[in-house]
Amino acid sequence: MAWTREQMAQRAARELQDGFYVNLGIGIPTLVSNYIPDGMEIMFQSENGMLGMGPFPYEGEEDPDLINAGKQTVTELPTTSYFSNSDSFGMIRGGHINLSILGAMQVAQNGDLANWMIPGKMVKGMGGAMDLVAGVKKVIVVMEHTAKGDPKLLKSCNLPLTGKGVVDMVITDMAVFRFDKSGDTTVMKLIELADGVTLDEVKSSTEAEFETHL
Amino acid sequence: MAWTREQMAQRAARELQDGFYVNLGIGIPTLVSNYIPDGMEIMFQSENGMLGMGPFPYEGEEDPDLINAGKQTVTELPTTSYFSNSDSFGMIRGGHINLSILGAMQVAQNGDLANWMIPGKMVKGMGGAMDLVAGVKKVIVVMEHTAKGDPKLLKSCNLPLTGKGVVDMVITDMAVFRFDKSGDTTVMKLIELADGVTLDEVKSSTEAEFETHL
Amino acid sequence: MSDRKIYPNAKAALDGILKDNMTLMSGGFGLCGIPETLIDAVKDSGITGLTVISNNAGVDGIGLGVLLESKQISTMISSYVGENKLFAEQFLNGDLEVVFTPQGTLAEQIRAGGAGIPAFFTKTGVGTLVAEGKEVRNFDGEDYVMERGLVADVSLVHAYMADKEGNLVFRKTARNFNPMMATAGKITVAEVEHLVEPGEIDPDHIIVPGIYVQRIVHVPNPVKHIEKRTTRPRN
Amino acid sequence: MSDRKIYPNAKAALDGILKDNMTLMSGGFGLCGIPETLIDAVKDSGITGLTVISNNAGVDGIGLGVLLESKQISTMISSYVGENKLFAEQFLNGDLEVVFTPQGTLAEQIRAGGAGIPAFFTKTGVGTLVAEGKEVRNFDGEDYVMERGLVADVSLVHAYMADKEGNLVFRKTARNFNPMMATAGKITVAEVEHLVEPGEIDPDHIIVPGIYVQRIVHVPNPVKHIEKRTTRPRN
Repeated sequence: MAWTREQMAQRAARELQDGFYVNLGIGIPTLVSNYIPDGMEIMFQSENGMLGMGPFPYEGEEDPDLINAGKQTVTELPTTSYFSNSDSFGMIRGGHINLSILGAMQVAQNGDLANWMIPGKMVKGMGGAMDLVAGVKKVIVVMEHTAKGDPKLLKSCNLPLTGKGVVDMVITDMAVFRFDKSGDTTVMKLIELADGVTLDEVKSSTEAEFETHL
Repeated sequence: MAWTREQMAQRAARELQDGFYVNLGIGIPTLVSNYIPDGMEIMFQSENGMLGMGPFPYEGEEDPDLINAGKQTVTELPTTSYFSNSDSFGMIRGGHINLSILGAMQVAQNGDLANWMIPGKMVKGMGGAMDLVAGVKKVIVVMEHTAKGDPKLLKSCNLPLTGKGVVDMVITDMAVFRFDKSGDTTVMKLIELADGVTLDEVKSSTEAEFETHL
Repeated sequence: MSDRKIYPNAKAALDGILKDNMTLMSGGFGLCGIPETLIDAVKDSGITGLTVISNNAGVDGIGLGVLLESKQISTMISSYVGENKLFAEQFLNGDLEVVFTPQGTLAEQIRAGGAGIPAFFTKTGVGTLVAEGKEVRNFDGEDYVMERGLVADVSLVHAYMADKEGNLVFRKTARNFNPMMATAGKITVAEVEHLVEPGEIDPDHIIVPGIYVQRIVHVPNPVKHIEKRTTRPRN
Repeated sequence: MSDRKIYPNAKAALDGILKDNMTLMSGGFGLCGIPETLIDAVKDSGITGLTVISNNAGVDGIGLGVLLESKQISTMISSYVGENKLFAEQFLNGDLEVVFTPQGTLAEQIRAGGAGIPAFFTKTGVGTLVAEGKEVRNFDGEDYVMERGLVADVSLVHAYMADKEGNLVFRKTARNFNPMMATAGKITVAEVEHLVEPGEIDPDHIIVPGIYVQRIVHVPNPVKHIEKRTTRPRN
């Protein structure tokens, strides 16, 4: 009785606004592109050097020179432009992307985000995640509420951080939280419950302290 | 009984090497492009965003979108590329240009150069000169030996500097000097006299202290 | 593709985004690639106290020269302003403040501002007036001066062609400062000689992606000025 | 135009410029736009102790994966190396040092190295492991970490087309890290799919001017690998 991956993506898509430039992480965030509201123009950026990313190609039309940041084959649109990685991250770091939607291992009540490294296990690297959370105007995390029953929304992250105080919203299978920043303080607010999920269920699955604004 | 402007440019052209990328300042330095030795390939950079600069256009073929750093109409060559000013000065500051030939108001025996400003008079600005002298591998100054009889090669510059210790060679109408740097010390060496000019004449027209290596 | 970014004329393209004492960037090098139509519309708006970031200041009666004439500019950040007589007069009698900046440093400051780099080090200007009051630091045995990134409230640029998404291309040396300035304006307004549908420009040839361009005005067949007409004889 | 920059094959193009313990930059993102022919020639050279700056490390048996297999690399400076099993093994048993760098910081470090910028500030990584031991400074109320520019003894890049002057163009997302790396190598070697005469590429479309390219090898019809073949059904 919680949201499916598709429903989480659908909920995230409600944060889109007409004309937005958006960067989607791999996994559930990728699904958001299936739920763009009718009549809305959204441009997707891929940090390896592409703005205006189209859908996967038809079989047989894959182009090895045309991939997204997840190394998947994609296609071009009439609005597409290509650029170097340094230009791409100038765009990201310079605050020109409206929205980044990405996954996480842990989020803390102060907006800290951890999603790149588990010490002692193999480390793959942070890729572009640290730049995205530091530079993009609004950062939405879409993730399962718990991992094997353990809360992922914590008082403070115990994994190495991807960014400090960078999260603006978290969408899980159980609920939606907003992180309101004023000055140096951040308040985590529960603003929505998934269909059929109760406040008590959210509370018992969440270590982070949050205000309830339903 | 000294070198003409054309002869000074000719002498400067002897410093060219095959395959060099060169930036020429306005005035006498511009004339250097008339004396490229036969069979030598030289590419001229214009700091407003062009590499591979061609000669002035034929009358009637001027293109307002195609000018050099002196705002003069020029032409394109088969090797030409265009780029932005930031890319152009990345090229200059990054040490990719082999040679910069430019004019000067004053040069000091330690290689200091002043060529952009006379306090109390109207100031036009330094343009790209400070970047060129700081970034280009070899800097050659081509100038008259004196200004209204006053030496321009000084113990130290009294005009505001364009760059500190940046000059590698000075070619005047009377002589050629090399600036040898080792560690923190620079030695100014007279290495050539212009046709019909004597060492005594050079000495009496030069305030800077120099060694003679003729 | 909607026409959301397209404005019918320069006045409309600047409507609601101009105010006194704002910072403007203006593209171009000399009179080459300047957003002349937009500059004229700034003049007509009557706003004053402008800080203008531009490599040059136009000439008397053309480009930024018209905003000097109308005394709408209080500060210029430029590398070279030698071609403008009014400029000299206003500068010498103190009506105009000028921050002289080496051309490469200026270009890099604008590029940095657009790319989220608040400061960087360069060897340009070390030991000169330009470095006074700034941090100088030694890296690997050489001294460098720290320079700050620059941004603007509004950037005005001139492009050869745009599609309706705002993807821009430039022609020859009219590119100059326009691409970086497009990235460094909180709002960027582009005047373009040719306006086409998305897909008409090869995406490998686009110099400025449309994300940087908020407003577009089509200015077909603009008058282009030549500052120094130099030619060679046909033998 | 002479053929001075043209070499008959990858081995010849690398002749005399490779040595043990040198720093190499290698373009590409994943397996897209990698200088695979040049990497294979580095393998054949047998040099060891390499520091390699590259966003990724290839996959087992392809690209930089072959230099990991042959244990020629001692240090990688990369943002993401997840696709390579050998990598994991060598990293965990200490044979390989890895400097993990955020992708945007890495791209900017390379661009800075080529452009004569020894250091710059970025907000990426502030408050994380990446900022440890580095200067953090507040500009206008926000914290930034100082990062250094990067250069290489030799840069290896892949381009779609070059003219004989070394002017380069790239195709779609195969551009990625190649342009900046071309500027940051003391010597840059480009493998190119198409080699043409000067003048055949529109000078407004050139991405890397030839000044940055010292050696060119023509590699027609290279095998291009797809890491993750994703498709959609035709309705």
